[in-house]
Amino acid sequence: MNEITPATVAAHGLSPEEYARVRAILGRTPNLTELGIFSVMWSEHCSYKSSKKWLKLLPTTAPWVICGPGENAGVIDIGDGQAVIFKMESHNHPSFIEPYQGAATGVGGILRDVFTMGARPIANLNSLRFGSPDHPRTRHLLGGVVAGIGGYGNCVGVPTVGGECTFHPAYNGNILVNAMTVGLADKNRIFYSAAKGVGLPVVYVGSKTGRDGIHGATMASAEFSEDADAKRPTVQVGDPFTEKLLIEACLELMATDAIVAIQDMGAAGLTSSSFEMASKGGLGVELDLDQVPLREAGMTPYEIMLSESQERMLMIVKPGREDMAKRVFEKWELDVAVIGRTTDTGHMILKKDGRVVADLPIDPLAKASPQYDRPWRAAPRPAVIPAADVPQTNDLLGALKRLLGSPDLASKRWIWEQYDHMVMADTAGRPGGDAALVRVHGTKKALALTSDCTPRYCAADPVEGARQAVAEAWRNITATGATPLAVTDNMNFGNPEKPEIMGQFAGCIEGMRDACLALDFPVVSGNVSFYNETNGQAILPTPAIGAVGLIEDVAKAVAIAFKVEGLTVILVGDTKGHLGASIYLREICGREEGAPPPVDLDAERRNGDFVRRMIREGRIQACHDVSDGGLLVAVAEMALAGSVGAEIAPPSDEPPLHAWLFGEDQGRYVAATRDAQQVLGAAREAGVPVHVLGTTGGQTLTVGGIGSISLPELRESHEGWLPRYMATA
Amino acid sequence: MKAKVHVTLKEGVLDPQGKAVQHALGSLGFGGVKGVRQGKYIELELAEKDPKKAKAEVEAMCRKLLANTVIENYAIDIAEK
Amino acid sequence: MKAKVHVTLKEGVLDPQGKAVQHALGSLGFGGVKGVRQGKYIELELAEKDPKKAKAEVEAMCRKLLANTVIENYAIDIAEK
Amino acid sequence: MKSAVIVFPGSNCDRDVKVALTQSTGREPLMIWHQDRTLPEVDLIVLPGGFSYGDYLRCGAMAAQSPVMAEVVARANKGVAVLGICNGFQILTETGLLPGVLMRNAGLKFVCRDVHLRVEVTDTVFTRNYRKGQRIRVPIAHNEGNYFADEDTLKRLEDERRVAFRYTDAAGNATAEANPNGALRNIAGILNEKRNVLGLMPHPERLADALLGGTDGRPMFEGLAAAFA
Ligand SMILES: Nc1ncnc2c1ncn2[C@@H]1O[C@H](COP(=O)(O)OP(=O)(O)O)[C@@H](O)[C@H]1O
Ligand SMILES: [Mg+2]
Repeated sequence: MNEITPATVAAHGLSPEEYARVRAILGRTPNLTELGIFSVMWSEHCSYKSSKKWLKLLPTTAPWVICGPGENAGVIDIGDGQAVIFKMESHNHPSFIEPYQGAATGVGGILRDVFTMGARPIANLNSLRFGSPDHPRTRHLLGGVVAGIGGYGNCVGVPTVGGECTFHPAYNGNILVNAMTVGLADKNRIFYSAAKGVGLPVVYVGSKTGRDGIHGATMASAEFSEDADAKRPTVQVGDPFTEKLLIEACLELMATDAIVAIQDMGAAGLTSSSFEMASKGGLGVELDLDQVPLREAGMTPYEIMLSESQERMLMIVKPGREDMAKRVFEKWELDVAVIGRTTDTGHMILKKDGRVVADLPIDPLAKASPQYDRPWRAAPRPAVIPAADVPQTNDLLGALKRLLGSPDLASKRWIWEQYDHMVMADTAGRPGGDAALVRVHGTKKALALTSDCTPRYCAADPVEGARQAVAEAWRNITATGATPLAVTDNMNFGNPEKPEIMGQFAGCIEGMRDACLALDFPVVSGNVSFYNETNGQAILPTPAIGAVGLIEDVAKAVAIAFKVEGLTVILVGDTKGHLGASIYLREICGREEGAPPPVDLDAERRNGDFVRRMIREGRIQACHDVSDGGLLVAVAEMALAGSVGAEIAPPSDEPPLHAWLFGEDQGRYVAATRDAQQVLGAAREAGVPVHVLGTTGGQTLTVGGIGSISLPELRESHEGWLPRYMATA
Repeated sequence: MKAKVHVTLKEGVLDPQGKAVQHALGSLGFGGVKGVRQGKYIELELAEKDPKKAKAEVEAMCRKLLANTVIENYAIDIAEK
Repeated sequence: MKAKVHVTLKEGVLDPQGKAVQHALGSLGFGGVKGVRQGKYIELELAEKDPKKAKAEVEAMCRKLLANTVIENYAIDIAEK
Repeated sequence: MKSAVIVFPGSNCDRDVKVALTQSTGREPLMIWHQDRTLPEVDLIVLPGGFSYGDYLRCGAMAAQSPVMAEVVARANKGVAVLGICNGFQILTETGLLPGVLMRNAGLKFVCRDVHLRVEVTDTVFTRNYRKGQRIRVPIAHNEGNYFADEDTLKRLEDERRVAFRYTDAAGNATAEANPNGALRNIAGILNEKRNVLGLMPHPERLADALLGGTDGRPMFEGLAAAFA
């Protein structure tokens, strides 16, 4: 198959126009190795050819942003000479094919993106979407993905502190596994990927190269069909033990002055890593493929360049520092080899057995990578559903119990207990609350970490839904008392060649832009995953938002739990009773429709800034934002978290009771305070709406005029669903 | 009937365990050890008396549960006792 | 030489994994499965050419590392290739 | 107190225990790489938690063969205090310093959560700052913590009062529901005959700081510090 036929070109995911461009750049026909390199470099996954134009619209700067999108991960300043480096990345397709290894290698990949920049990884999060719980594969996929994330993260010794996990039939044939890593670095010791200097050694470290995952990047850029099974051999196996050694070895070498540039081998392995380093530095590179440590005999240049074997890194080191690098990596019992050097030719030259097997001009290849302005069409905005048009059940507490035990709202304890969320001994806020809190080692400071998205809102209205996703992440951080700082995203969508999918994408970008600007919440890194479709059925648009905040004194942070009796329970923010696209409408009325709740970004900011200030002043003892399921669900979660009940009184008039209890209006928080008068006074001054709901105490949740339900009964429903579901084969 | 099942990684699939064991054997002074691969060995007793049917049944078990056919092969031995 | 090593749990030692597999097989509709035990199967290649010596070498590996003789038995097969 | 923490490839609670020791004793432990064949004179040797060699083959099996372990065994036999936490416990059983094995959790899942423990004995350097029968809360995080030993061994452990900690419910009862991993007799930690070697699955070093949600692990480190003051 060494002859390049139109079928070979198509099998590499290149369109005839793209292939014509390849030939024009080279002035000749490429050989198979060269074609393979073009195909991965120009794949959607590596080139962002459908999304680049839109991503430019996102705000990416702020005084605390050290490095925005474009590097392996985003970097922000957290003061005292320290920086936080973080990013989120998808491993959707591999996880659907082999959930354990797919998810595990997803975690491994995102860890490398972060420590390649000089950071010690200190926390992982994951954002998961599965198909309907009734779908025959869901249980297997969920079990495998969670075990894989745990298997990898636990072994490398990085705590997995948070995430999200929801279900919808639109993900039946295309689950989403988005993993996020947060790392900590010295501000003046951050490593970038641009090669600098001619004649410098290119050093390969980590595991040997095998025939794993060849074509992974093109696979991630192609739609699924029923024959997904046929693609199985591309599955990669993760080796977290080697990753752990790689982290320690890289950090050890990074403490010296040996490294000029470093880049992990992710999708498209040796190809994209060497290419990117050379291209960013405006250099050429010459590699001797005979020097690459191989796991299998007889590997071709094509296979070596396209392998996606895990746990490998590529570095450019200072002249004469090869031995130092070797010493460090040999101490950690890792493979290390000098496989080439930088040149001033602007070409990538690959040699094997003394012959040149590929010769590609780097700049033209990188610069001429196709960019598309794909046609898009915005979906019509759905009508707003008035609360009065949504039936009120006559068993409101029964409805609460059902909502708390519904797949999306049920406790995800079964998941996070399989993750070591405490290793490194800095987890001050464990999973189960709004944002996790991870102390900055050796200081009083802590990072607040969260990941959020409500795809049903985004499906109903991409702009509003994306505003909501950003606002919810901001709110989750705020609810702990931390200041939200920056965002990473993972844009999961269907086939961008369809105008309605591009419309969803464009809408979500617009919404994110609005919210990030209004909340001073820049996007510093991210990932786009298109082609999440099976047999033409696309997933819900899912722009997952991962976010980082900072609190100067972790002792001042609060959690969601009602821990003490006799506190006043208050609600911050306005309640109109928006039931469109709500969980109540779906779970109780069986309807999935209507406009999502609008996000008033000014109110969002005002309310959040007020809540944060009250927490910092020690006036609030517990706080939880109101999101999915509405007010009563939020109060119930706080009661369950601390095993202290509450009694709340509904308002006498508007809105209708079910809308007040279960409406999903945005920009709201429930808080418990022992200084109610001061908080109410401060709210009046700040122009923030605050209502007294009631008081904490007892072992029941009581809604005045309706009745009571015991905490054990609610807990059984909330905590019981997922373990019960997973226990049935 | 008794069934013995060997589940092994497909060729070319990375075996982190085998790799680590090989390395450890080397440091323990067992030189010259190569190609270490670690698999699973499962024994089970079946109510089924017919060897053919027993084998078919175990095949189904392998595909459904015992082996991860994406990355693993399996081999089945059926014995009288 | 090639060595094949089976490491199995001694009788009387509880096997949580085997038990769970048996349970899972039951709920998948495979009735009548009993006595499921899960062990390890390790393959290795040796530089040693003499079968006797090879076996002795692998014995030593088993005692030192591959098996925990408090709870596990091992069995060694030596083959030409 | 002079202490040493052994670092294996794949250890990942080495820093955590270092912090806990430093906080409660005011003195930093020495960090010893597994390839070292000599050990400085110390009062306490700690084998930390983590995934030495990835937990591949059997947890602790490869670490038990590390060069430094021969010296650790020799010191233990001379009476030096040795504490194995989680993976460290697994390594201790693999070296034979402690009897029995830690098998896969009965639920076949990794479990990370706080558990309640009952302190069974206080006549050791590790537990002297607890009260006998005291109920403490400490996190676990493991996949292989299911303690197994034959009947004779179990009987000896009980007769010689070598079970140091048992999993219990909040009220201090060692029930089946309170057992997170299927360990025989709810055993969470055991001692050697001379009572100078302790292995336990829970992580006292993770709950030795109020900001992390509790301090029940602290008396272990303070007790050790006092014993060797
Ligand atoms: N896949 C997961 N991994 C880890 N933690 C999770 C996962 N899914 C949910 N959680 C945790 O469960 C809690 C509730 O999640 P969620 O309902 O998404 O919170 P919120 O509505 O505040 O965003 C959070 O602490 C979250 O981190
Ligand atoms: Mg929240």
